[in-house]
Amino acid sequence: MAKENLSAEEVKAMLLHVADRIIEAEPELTDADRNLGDGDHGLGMQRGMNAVKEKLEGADFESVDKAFGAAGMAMISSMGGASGAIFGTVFRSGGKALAGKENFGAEELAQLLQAAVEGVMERGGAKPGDKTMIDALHPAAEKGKEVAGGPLVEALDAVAAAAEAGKEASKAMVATMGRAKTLGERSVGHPDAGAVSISIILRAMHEYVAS
Amino acid sequence: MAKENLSAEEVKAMLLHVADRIIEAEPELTDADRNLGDGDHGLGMQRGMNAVKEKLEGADFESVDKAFGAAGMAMISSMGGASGAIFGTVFRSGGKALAGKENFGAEELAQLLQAAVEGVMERGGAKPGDKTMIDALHPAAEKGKEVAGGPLVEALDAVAAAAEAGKEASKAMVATMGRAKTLGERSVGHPDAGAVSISIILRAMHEYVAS
Amino acid sequence: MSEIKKLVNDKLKVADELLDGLVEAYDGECKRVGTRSIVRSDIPDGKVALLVGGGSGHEPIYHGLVGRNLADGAACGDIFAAPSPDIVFEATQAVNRGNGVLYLYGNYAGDVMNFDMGAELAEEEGIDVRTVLIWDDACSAAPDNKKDRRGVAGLVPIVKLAGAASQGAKTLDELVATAKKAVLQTRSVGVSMSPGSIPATGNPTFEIEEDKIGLGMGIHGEPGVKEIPMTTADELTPMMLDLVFEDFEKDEEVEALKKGDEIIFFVNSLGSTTMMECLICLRKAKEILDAKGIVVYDTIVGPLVTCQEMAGISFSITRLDGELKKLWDMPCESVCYSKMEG
Amino acid sequence: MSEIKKLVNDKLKVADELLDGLVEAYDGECKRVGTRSIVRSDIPDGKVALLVGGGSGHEPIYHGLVGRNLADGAACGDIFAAPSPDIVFEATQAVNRGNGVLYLYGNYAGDVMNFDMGAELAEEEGIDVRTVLIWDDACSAAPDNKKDRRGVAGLVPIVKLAGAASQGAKTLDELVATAKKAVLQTRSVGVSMSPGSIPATGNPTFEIEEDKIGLGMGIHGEPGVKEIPMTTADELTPMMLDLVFEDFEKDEEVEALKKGDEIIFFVNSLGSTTMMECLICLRKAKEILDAKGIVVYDTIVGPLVTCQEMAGISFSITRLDGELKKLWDMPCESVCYSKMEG
Ligand SMILES: Nc1ncnc2c1ncn2[C@@H]1O[C@H](COP(=O)(O)OP(=O)(O)O)[C@@H](O)[C@H]1O
Ligand SMILES: Nc1ncnc2c1ncn2[C@@H]1O[C@H](COP(=O)(O)OP(=O)(O)O)[C@@H](O)[C@H]1O
Ligand SMILES: [Mg+2]
Ligand SMILES: [Mg+2]
Ligand SMILES: [Mg+2]
Ligand SMILES: [Mg+2]
Repeated sequence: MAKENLSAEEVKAMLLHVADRIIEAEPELTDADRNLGDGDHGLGMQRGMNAVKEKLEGADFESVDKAFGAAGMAMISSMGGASGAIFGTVFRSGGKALAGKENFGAEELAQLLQAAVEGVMERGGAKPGDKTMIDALHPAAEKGKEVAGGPLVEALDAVAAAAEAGKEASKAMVATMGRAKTLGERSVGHPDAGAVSISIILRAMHEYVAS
Repeated sequence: MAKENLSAEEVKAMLLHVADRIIEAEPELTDADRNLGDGDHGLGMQRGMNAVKEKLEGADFESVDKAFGAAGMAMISSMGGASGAIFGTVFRSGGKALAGKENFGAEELAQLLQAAVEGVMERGGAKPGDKTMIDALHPAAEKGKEVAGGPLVEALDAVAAAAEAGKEASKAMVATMGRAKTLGERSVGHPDAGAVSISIILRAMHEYVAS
Repeated sequence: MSEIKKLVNDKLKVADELLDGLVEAYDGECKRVGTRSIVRSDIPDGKVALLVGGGSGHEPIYHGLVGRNLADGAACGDIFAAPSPDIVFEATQAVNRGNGVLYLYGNYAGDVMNFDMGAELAEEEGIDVRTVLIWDDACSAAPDNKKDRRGVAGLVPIVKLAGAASQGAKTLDELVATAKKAVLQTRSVGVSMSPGSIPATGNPTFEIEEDKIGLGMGIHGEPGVKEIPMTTADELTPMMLDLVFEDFEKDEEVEALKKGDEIIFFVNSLGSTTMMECLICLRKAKEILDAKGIVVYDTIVGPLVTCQEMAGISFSITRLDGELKKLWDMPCESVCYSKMEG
Repeated sequence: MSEIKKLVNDKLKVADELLDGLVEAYDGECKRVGTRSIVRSDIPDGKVALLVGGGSGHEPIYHGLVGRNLADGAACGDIFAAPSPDIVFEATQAVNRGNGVLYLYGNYAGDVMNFDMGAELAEEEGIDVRTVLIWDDACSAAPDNKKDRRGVAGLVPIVKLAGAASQGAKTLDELVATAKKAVLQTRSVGVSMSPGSIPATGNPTFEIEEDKIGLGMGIHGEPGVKEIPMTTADELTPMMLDLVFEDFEKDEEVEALKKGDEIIFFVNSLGSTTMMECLICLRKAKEILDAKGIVVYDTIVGPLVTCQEMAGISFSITRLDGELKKLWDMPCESVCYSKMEG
């Protein structure tokens, strides 16, 4: 039976599952960044998620926001680069919006995603359409609001699907931010690597809750 | 009828003919140096011989040594590098041995070549067998002594042939001096570029006297 | 093209190992601190501190600009990646002498995000931090859109001037003002002929056709104004200088370059472009500057802002006023750039 | 490999055009004289003069070592070719201040012949000339056969020391003695991974297999001790250093390097080898030197003795005594190498 209203301990377990999935996906992410960027996104995310695992395993969190925050800080510190700041901010800003909460349900998911997308846009200055991870994260956050009243497992399935659709849509976009800027028009036809990461992260969250 | 006992004016004309022949041979010399060295011998000799022409044309020489000396200085000044010093020395040292002479015959040819080979060996420290122009110049000088009693045209034909044979023999040698050092064993199979130049110079001298 | 033979060990540790080597190059004058920072060993109490930094792989900058009368420290990222906020914070703590810290670095999204987060951490510890961004690349955005401009080779004269200013600055504000002036008076234009390679993968940093030059390209291969056919030094030099002159003209924040102006002129090689080529371009550039009556107060030439073995060149011009001239005269020493007094 | 894109004009005039650029880089401190020489503008009367030189194409040396407290002039040949005797003579006349001129240059046949002829011309004019040859390349001949040894990157510390000595030298003999000591105490070992190209033709300067390193190769690609498989920085560095140590040991004219010896350590890039790689090798080298108790008094690192875009690296060690250490401390400034006092 699917999990509902995750405890801080379960959020931690979910994040560890996310970490494993991203680590496994290294070749796919490397590939995606090779098409558009400098090919280091897979290695960077892998480094970040290994740091997340190191930080979370064996730790206790009194509320769900602390678990998200710790994951975000682990990524920021270990990854460096634009993507460390960006992906760390997803969890750090997202976590802050849930300050003190002891459970994580569909309502919290919506808050997390909304705060994450706002945090990333403020930190990095990109907006939807710039061919960044925002093009997966923003539709996920929009979808999150729609499904905030239902069960968590359904909400996660829906936001993951929205992210995946956003990732697909990013193929047609021209890169304007970050390293992919190097390619300009030539970036068309490939999805943004960060958007691939967001899709994998949300899908992994869904897997954990569904299992 | 072949020329004999050249005047200073005729020596000058002979050197101008030599210059034209070397200038014409630039591609051949470039090629020879490309096989073993850095491929600049043709351009260097061309530059040197253009300087010889500039210096000799319109000049008057009171004795034959002055014409050879002027040619040698023109090469030394304009060429630089090892080959400027070496080829300039051929004419400069060779010329010195004829100090004050008003005619150039087979006897003087022998003296010129002997002084040239000594001068080059002293200046550059190479000896026969090192795969340099000495491997053409030294046999020519030896032959010169043998034919010093005969007519100039025959002597020049003989020394040019000796130089050509020396150039051929240089193919089998391993380079130890100069830039060709870079190749070591790999230098075997090609003639030394400087030996090619010496052969052309002596053959051109013969042509002038025979014409 | 076959993979370039590089003398490295673990390809994923090059940024750390090169920093260890850099510290050795300073013979005790600098030390490594925290995750990946280098700081001077003898920063005097009360000094207004100057911190630089950015991605590694562009050696000898930025970390090679830590030195005598130059930067006090550098926060170093991995290859072509910004340092994490932790690294920035550790470096900030290490250079701080109680009178504030200026962050002076190139305007790249990743660097700005991470330095900003580092500053937030530092400010939580009561350290006064200010940031001046370097955005000298005239070809990276219009003059009225400086937030989108990249920082390229002009960072060398800028850090040299700020380093000199930091020796005597009484307050952080004073140093900020001088650094801003140096940035405002500095413009660069670069070109690229062929890419460097990414140490971790061996892949080229960008692609360019055999017979093309990327005019105005950035130091990672970011696109410039256009691709032009490969040409001679004497044809290219005026094209590049014109872009610099134009930018000074169009920018409303700064005066056009005019007769009698005194400048620092910097010819930078992006890596494998030879000193020979730099000097041949310098010869032509000087002719053009002379014709305009622009006075070169000092010339810098060499591969100081590189992107591995990238082939390319850039010109940077920094206009000096009386204050900046005095600062320029101060001697300095570092792995990247050194000069005697005067 | 497709032809390298180089920013030049007439391929046959690069040596002249780069020298014009070099003169510009000195902002009036140096001038061009004669056919192809560069000399300082303000050599004091009575100074014992220091003249360096050799083929062009290795920028920033030799001509980039003309400077403050460095060489007074350089006689420059065409690309990879010795300067003609006229050029040497013209440079000699231009630097001569009546107290003699030291020729200090690398031991190559072409250079020796032409500088010797230049000296003959100078002596005919009553100028006192002495020659000290640089032969630091340990892999070019046995230690008892120095006349066959090549001069490579060790020339930088040697010219730096001789330049400093020339400022205070009372007689040419005094300067000769110091220069000879600097040469005697300097050894280098280089490796090469890939060739540079000849500007006039675009041809590579030598050939080497894809997966090989030429151990002990000269700066034009002259063969060294052997070709070894491509390896890591940490494997190669001790191999190279061992060759240097061995040479100090085997050479009867000089003592073996031992604990407590103070040295200048110079990591040179031959051109396109990055600063990153130089620093990674330096890191390992320092570890080895530390373990032996050899004290690095000062470190130099960078592409100072190049052969166009050749890939390769060399280590040079100069052992200092009290006199040389004092000379080292003197500040200096040039396009090739600058340092502050101390
Ligand atoms: N300003 C930004 N806003 C949002 N996402 C960004 C921004 N800059 C970069 N990214 C994301 O980071 C990804 C690249 O990450 P990565 O390859 O790890 O870093 P880098 O670009 O430094 O090599 C891009 O695919 C994009 O999704
Ligand atoms: N020491 C020497 N003695 C005699 N000849 C020499 C010596 N060094 C070089 N040469 C001659 O010079 C030729 C090379 O000339 P060139 O290519 O013009 O000069 P470089 O070797 O400087 O490129 C060689 O083929 C050789 O014959
Ligand atoms: Mg990337
Ligand atoms: Mg040659
Ligand atoms: Mg990257
Ligand atoms: Mg040559």
